[in-house]
Parts: sequence; C-alpha cells; structure tokens
Amino acid sequence: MTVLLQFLETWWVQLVCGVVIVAVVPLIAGYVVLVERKLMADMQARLGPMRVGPHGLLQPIADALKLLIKEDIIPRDADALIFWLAPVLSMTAALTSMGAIYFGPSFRVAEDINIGILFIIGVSSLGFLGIILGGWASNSHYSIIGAVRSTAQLVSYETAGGLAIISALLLSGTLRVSAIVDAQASNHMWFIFMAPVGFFTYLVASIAETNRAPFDLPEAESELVAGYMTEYSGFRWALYFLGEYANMIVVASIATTLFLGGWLRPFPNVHWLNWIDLLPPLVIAAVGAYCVYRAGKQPVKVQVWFMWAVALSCFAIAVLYVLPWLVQPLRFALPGLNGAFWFLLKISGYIYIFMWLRFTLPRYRFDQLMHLGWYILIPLAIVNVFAVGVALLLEAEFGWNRWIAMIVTTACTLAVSIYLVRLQDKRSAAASSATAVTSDSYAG
Amino acid sequence: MLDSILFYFFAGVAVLSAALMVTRRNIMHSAVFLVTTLLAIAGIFLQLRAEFLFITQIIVYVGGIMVLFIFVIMLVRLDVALHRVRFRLQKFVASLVVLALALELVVILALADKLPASLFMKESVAANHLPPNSEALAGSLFSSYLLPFEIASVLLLVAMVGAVVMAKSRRRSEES
Amino acid sequence: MMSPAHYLFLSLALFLIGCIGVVTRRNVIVVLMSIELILNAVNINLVLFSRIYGDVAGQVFALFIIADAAAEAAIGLGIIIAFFRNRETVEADEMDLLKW
Amino acid sequence: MSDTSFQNATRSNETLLGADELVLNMGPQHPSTHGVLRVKLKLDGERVRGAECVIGYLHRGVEKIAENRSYQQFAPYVDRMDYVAAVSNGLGYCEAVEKLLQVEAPPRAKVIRTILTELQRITSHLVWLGTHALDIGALTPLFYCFREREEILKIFEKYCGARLTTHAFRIGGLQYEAYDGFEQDVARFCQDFERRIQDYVDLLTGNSIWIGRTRNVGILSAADCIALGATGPVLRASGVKWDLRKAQPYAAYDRYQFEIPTGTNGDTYDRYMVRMEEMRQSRLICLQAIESIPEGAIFGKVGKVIKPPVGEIYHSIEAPKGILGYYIVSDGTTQPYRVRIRPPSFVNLQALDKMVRGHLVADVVAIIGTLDIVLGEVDR
Repeated sequence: MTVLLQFLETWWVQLVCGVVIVAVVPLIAGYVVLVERKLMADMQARLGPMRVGPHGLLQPIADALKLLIKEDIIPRDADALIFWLAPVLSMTAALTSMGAIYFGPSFRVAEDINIGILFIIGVSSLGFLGIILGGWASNSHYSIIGAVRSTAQLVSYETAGGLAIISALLLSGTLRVSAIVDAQASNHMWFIFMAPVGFFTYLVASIAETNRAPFDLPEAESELVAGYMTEYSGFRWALYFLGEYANMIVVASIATTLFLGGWLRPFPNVHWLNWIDLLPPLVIAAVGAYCVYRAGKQPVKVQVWFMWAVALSCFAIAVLYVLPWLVQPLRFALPGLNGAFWFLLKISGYIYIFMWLRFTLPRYRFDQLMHLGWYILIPLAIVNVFAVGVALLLEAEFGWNRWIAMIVTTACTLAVSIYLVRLQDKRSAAASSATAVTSDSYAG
Repeated sequence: MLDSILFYFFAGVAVLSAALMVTRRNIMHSAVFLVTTLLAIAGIFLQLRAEFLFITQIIVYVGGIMVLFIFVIMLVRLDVALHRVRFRLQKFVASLVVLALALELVVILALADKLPASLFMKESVAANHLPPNSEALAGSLFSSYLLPFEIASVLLLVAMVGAVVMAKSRRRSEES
Repeated sequence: MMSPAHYLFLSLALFLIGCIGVVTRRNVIVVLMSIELILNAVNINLVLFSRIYGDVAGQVFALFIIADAAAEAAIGLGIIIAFFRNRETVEADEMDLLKW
Repeated sequence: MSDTSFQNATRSNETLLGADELVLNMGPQHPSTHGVLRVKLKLDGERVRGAECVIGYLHRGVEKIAENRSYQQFAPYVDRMDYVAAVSNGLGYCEAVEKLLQVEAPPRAKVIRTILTELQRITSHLVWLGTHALDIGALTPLFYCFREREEILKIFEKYCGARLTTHAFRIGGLQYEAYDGFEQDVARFCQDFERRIQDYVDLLTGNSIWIGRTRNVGILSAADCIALGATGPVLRASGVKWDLRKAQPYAAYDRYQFEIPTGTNGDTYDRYMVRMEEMRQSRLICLQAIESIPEGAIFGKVGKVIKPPVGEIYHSIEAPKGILGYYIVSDGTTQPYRVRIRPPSFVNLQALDKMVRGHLVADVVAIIGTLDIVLGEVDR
C-alpha cells in the first residue's frame, strides 16, 4: 500500500496525463475522422455527415456506439489468440508512443528521456506488427495479401523516414524532444527551412507509414476489400481504425517537433512580433463567434442549442487563454497554453495535407510504391543526410556562414532529386517503349 | 520497491513467454511470444538505465528481425511444418545436456559468495549521476569502438547481399 | 536496482530456455528464434555489468550483438527460404544433404 | 489454402520465393467487380497467372422472357440489361423490331432518339469514369461524374418520367413529344459539360500516378480485339476505327459530323482517352442535333398489335460499351419466337484473362474497370 502511495505521489502527473491520452485520443481520432469526412465532402461537392448533431458534430460518438454494440465476430478458421491480440497491439503502440510527445513546453507524459524521438518512432512502428499479425491470423487471402504488402511497405518507408529524420537530428544534435525544439528556437529557424528535402522526404514516408492514400495499399478497398482488416468487425475493427488515426497524430507530431518548430510560435525570438501570442485566444473566439452566427441558421432547436454550446465552450477556452494575461499569478501557464495551441495547429496542418492528398490522388500500384521508395526516397534521404552533414562540417571546420552552407547543400540535394526523378522517368519510358511506341494525337 | 516490482514483472513476462515460445507448436504463436520476451527484455534494459539499447531492442529486434521472422513464417506453409514425428531420443539427450548445464550454472551462482566481491558489487554510479545514455554510447562507439562499428556495418552489408542472393528465385535469375 | 544476482538468474533462465529450444525443436525457424533468445540473455548480462561498472562498453557490445543478430536472422531466413523452395520443408531433420 | 487439384496441376510452375500459387476468389461480393462478377485469380504473390470469370449471378433469363411477351411488352426488359445505358438498349431493340416490321420511325423521332442516346452515352461513360477512377484509388472524380450525370438524368426524368430504366422509346417512334425547353436543357448541359470535362482532365489525365497506373496496363492489340470480338471503346483504343454510327449509320447519325477517336496502344490509358474523347464527341452530336430538330410526327405507321411477318432479323447499334446486337426470330405471332442479344460487356469480358496475365492484383481492378462491364448485361 505504501508502495502504491509512494508511486502515486511521484508519478501522479504522468499518470493523469497518460489517462488523459488514453481517454481523449480516441475521441480526437473520432473527430479527425469527422473532419476528414467533412473536408472530403467539401471537395466533392456534397455535404457529408449532417444527421447526427448539427453538421454531424455528434457523428463520431454515434459511430463509436454503433461499433461498440456490434456483434463480435471471430472467423472459425482464424487464429483466435493472435486475432484477438493484433488490433490491441496496433492501438497500444500508437497510444504508448504518444507518451513521449511534447504538446507544449511542459505538456507531456513521459520524463524527458534522452531517446525521446527514437522512442516515439520505435514504439509507433510496433503497430505494424499488429497489422501483419492481424492479416495472418484472419486466415483470409485478402488479409494476408494486405499484411504482406504492409510488411514490404513498412520496411521500405521506415528506412526512408528514419533517414529523413536524421537530417533534423544532425541539426539539433540531440534525441531529446524538448532539446530539439529548443535548438530550433536558438537557431531562429525551423528545421524545415534548413533541411527542406528532409521534411518532404519525411512527409511522403510518413504518409506511407500510416497507410494513407495514395499509399494505402495494405487496405486498398477497391483491390483487397479492406486488406488486413477484411475479417475484422465491430470493436476490433474500431481499434485498428483508431490506431491508424492515432498514428497519423503521432507522425504529425514527429514532423512538427523535428521540422516545424514544435510548440514554438512563428518567429519565436522576434520581440516586436510578440502580439502573435494574442492570436490563439482571438482565433478561438472567432471560431466561437462563427458558431454563434451559424446557430441562427440551424433548422432544429436542439441544433441551435448545440451550436450555442460549442460557441460557449470556444469562448470559455478563449477566456482561459486570456486569463494568464490578466492575472499575474497565472502567468506561468502562458507558454504552455500558447505552445499547445501552436503545436495542435501545426499537427492539424500536417494532417490536412494527408487528407488533401487522399482526396486528390489515385492510388499507387505496389511495384510503383516500391520504386518510389527504393529508387527515389531512400537515395534522396541518404544524400540529404550527407548534405546536411557536409553543411554542418563546412560551418564548423571552415567557418562558412551556416546559411550559405545550407543553401548550397540543399541545392545539391535538389539537383540529385531532379536527377533521380529524371532517371526514374527514363526507366519507365524505356519500359513502356519496350512494349509499344505511341503518341496520342487525341490527347487533350 | 517499485524497482523490484518492475523487475519481477519484466522477468516473469520474459521467462514465461520464452518458455511458451519454445513449447508452442504453432510457429506464429512462438514468434508472438518471442516478441513479448524481447519487449520484456527491453524493459529490463530500461531498468538498467540503458535507454538507447532499450529503443534499439524495440526498433531492431521487434520492428525489424521479428517482422522478418513473421514474414518468412507467412511464406512457409505451416500445415507441412507442423505435423512431423519428433525424434525422441535426441530430445531426451538434449534435455539431459541442458539440465547439466543448468545445474552447473546454478551451482556457480549459488557459490557466489566465494567469488570475488567485485562481481557482486552494487552499481558504482548512482542512477541519477549516470551520463546521458545515448551521448555516452555514441562517444564510446565512435571513438574506442570505431573499427568494430565499421566492421559491423560491413557485416550487415554482407548479410544483406547474402540474404538477397539466397532468397532470390532461380526462375527470376534465369530470366535476367 | 535489484541485486545483480537477480539479473544473472534471469539471464540464465532465458539462456537455458533458448538452449532447450535449439536442441529440442525440429523447426528451423524456431531454432533460429531460440538463438535470438540466447543472444538476448547474453545482452542482459552485458548491460548489467555495464551498469555495475558505469562503463558503456558493455552496451556497445550489446549493440554489436544486436547487429550480429540482425545479420544472422537475415542470412538464416534466406537459407530457410532457399531450402524451403527446394525441399518444401523447414524441418531440421530433413536437412541431411550437404548439397542439393 | 487452395483446392488441391488445382495445386497439383500447377505445382510445376515455380513461383517467386517458392511459395504456392494462391487462388484468390475476387467477388462475387467485392467492391470493384462492378456487381456480382466473380473472378478466380491464380496468383504468384501478387502477380496474376491467370483469371477465370464466373458469371451468371445476375442471370434473369431476359432472352427467355422475350418468348413469352409481346413485342411491346418486352421493351422495358431490355432496359434492365445495361442499366446504366437503358436508352441505348431500348434504341437497339426498337430499331430491330422496326427493321423486322419494315417500318421506319419518323425523322423527328429519330433525332430525339439520337439526342437521348448520346446523352445516355455520356452518362454511361461518366459512371465508367467515376468508378474506374475509384477503383484506381481516386475518390473525388466519382462525385464530380455523378454530379454531371444527375443533370442528364434530370433531362430524362423530364422527358419520360424515369431516370434509370427509362423505356424512352417505343417500337415505331416515340410515345412522348420533347417537352418544352428540352433543347435549352440539353444546350445548357452541353455548355457546362465542356468545362466539367476539363475538371476530369485536370484531375486525371496528366496525373503521373494515373498515367503510371493505366499506361501499358491491360494491353489488347487490334488483332486480339478482333479475335475476341471485343468492340466499342476497347476496340477503338487498339487503333481500329470501327464505330457502327459511322459504319452502318442508324437513327439519325448520318446527319451529324463527329470523329471516331482511336488509340494506338490498346492500353488502359488509351481506353480512358478514347472514352473521354467520345464524351466530347457525343456532346458535339447533341449540340448539332438540337440545332435542327425536324418538325413532324413522332410515331410511325405501327399498329396497336405488332405481328411481324415470319422471318429473322439482326440489328446492331453502337452502345456506349460496344456493339449491342439483337437477333430476333419471328414466327408470325405477336410474340417473338426467339430473341438473342449480343451484349458488348459479355463479349468484352472474354478479354479479361488475356489482359490480366502478368499484371498485379491492383491492375486487375483497373482492367475490370477499363472494360466497362455491367453485370446486368453480362448475365442477362
């Protein structure tokens, strides 16, 4: 008992944060799904979910309820143990890796471990094990093909993503999450501007790692029905689904931390731009005001109330943000609040890119995916690591201006990338001319 | 106290799932239990303040090697691999040998007080005075152990080429 | 931290389980997995002593062992696939020819 | 994993990594087999070694039903074959019976028929484009295509009250006069549609992933097409300039100027380009047709009871999916003795095995999509 008390006394902050993550992330993931559906509807000239709650705001909760009360089906020929284990593994990995993410200067779960970023990457990559095992355990052809695809994809793109991350790690010189962000503050520049190639390599690799379109081959619904999830239904399926969206949040957090300045606001060191700190409450209040404006247009009374509730909660959060400005003793909370705002904003932007690509692009074929991974991304990532290293060396040993060194090496990397793409084009052109020689006169 | 709870938890999981790994007939189950063992061992590493090894264990072993194993298990038909008559005598002999080895090692450990005290001394550096693990490891790896490091990388390259050559289909090589 | 003997016993137990796996199982894949287990048992010892002496050399060695294990798994599984392609089995007993 | 007889038969073919050949049953319930098609795929990993179509899940005995219905009664049934191009089916049937009766529809009826049929061709191609893009993973074109299709369906609805299975034409002409504002509706649609096509072009034509997924996928040479009897855009994409609208003009097609787009490669991309161009040409035909719809009767000299002379007739038209033929045998009664339909989807589907061999699973759905099959028509 005393042990427990001692344990609680030392670790209660972490415990509370952990519980919050476990409890809130599924909800957030659910709302990410809603936002995705709404965005998709907007881009596709339709409305999206509109029935449950005003503008479908309660849709995720309805979906979750539906999934919870669905019959739990385990196929007769499935390997019950692994079938049961796999989605749990997938979800657990995604949630655990969130433990090391810094949502603000002090808003985090785990101690500031000195392998922070590796922890996030390593533990979140365990989720793939869940996918592979789930695909195998289902004892279905679609599932196993999905699982095999995901294995190959994991191996290819984890490599590229890992190499892309190294460029930011070289610049910051540490694996510690907080120190990486501090390094970007002291450099007066987010690392995306110092290693743009690294960022875009990671962007592509992270889309592939999270199985999102156009790299969603393991679950390509038009080819493999649902890939590794084919035999899953109900809550197990929901676990996979949540794992996928939680993983999106994780990769977005990694990219934000490494390349987009983490919780730093734009221009963190420029003092005459300090008014930017006022933006968070203003933006949130503006959202609230928009909700008030929309509330008048709701057809049903319940929806009007709901809209007002959303608006009021927005205002409450805005007040929460303003409070530290007004009350001196609460000043300490200001960096944390602002940090969380900027961090979440950057994550949202990153995830928006994911969604945007998903609605726009057709899906890659498996061999094309492998070509992109091995012939373009991985060489590019290696060249980028080399280039960043050379830039740092030029600065440290030869006294070059850091900016000149960075620009020169980035230009070299870009030249290599153009060369790689050209090479790839030539290769595919050669492949196509082997089968047929054409020019479409009717193209238009 | 907390330390010992964690130790017994990780150790228990490691030993139990290792035992299950060896005894399960289904290879995929074996692989899953090996994953559990490896994760528990990673926990032990973390308890020993070897953070970098902890994450290396997870990334390389669980995320890399075990995925490779599972991939091969999926390729190899299980139904053929499962039902085979075992060679009983060899199993018996093997168990004897292992038992003897176990006995020997247990005896050595039991006679520990006769061993030099330095072997059983407590840690020389307190946990909170350890240098940052990954920095220390990197410093050591890239200075004193640079040559072994390079050799290890060459070994991995050789292994990669070897594995590709070995697994490559004969039909494909004839075509090209 | 627990007494080093605890860790040594854990490592011993895992090592022995690994040995049992290597000598009793017919399936080459399980044998390979048992070897991985043995390597891990060794790693625990290395890390333990590295902790005791406050010297990272032990962890460096453990790192090399992990690299070696990766190489071994890759080659081993490559051999298994080649073998399986030719003989349609992964049983150690069937591997009774030096050349096929 | 697969049935043993099959395994034994193919054991000699060594697969990559020595794993067994995998038999994947794609369908009959699969998101991208466009209905209840079942494709038995023989796979080596993901590479397709062969495909066998299992059809008949939607068989309703349409041809047999014809033998127990009068000529007029049977007309609505043909709408249910290719249900995304019901108007074209009706046109083929009505013209076939008219040919059997040796009557002709009046010119005004013919022009309105042509307009509606060309609009139907556009809807059929729009459904094809949307689902084909969806199969290849592009989500958005589907909704754009259906948005435009909706406009055409509204025109159909205004014209005859039905949207999908229209039963728009009657043997001998038309039942309904073109409604007020018909020309304007069609003109407005055609005006808009030019811009809309540009949307699809922007989304797909130049997209490198799209090109990568469709170029050199499912190549069918001209000789193969002719040997297999493949028609329509599939044939034209292989470079054969064969379109019944030009070759054996029916309805009012001889009055209008239009091009027959052809491809060179016979791959999926060419079929895509051919169909896109066909939509543009159909739009041009519609624009020309509404310029001058002749005045006059809309129904020819056909009695209430249709009793064709003893004889047989084969009439074929260029449906959106290929050549749609009706072979009707009359024994002089009010009911046909035998009706045999040559559905383009059914014949084109024969090419599937040839097209998918050596490709990946992902290409199979692209190829099923590019063949533009409708299972109602395949199974009848």
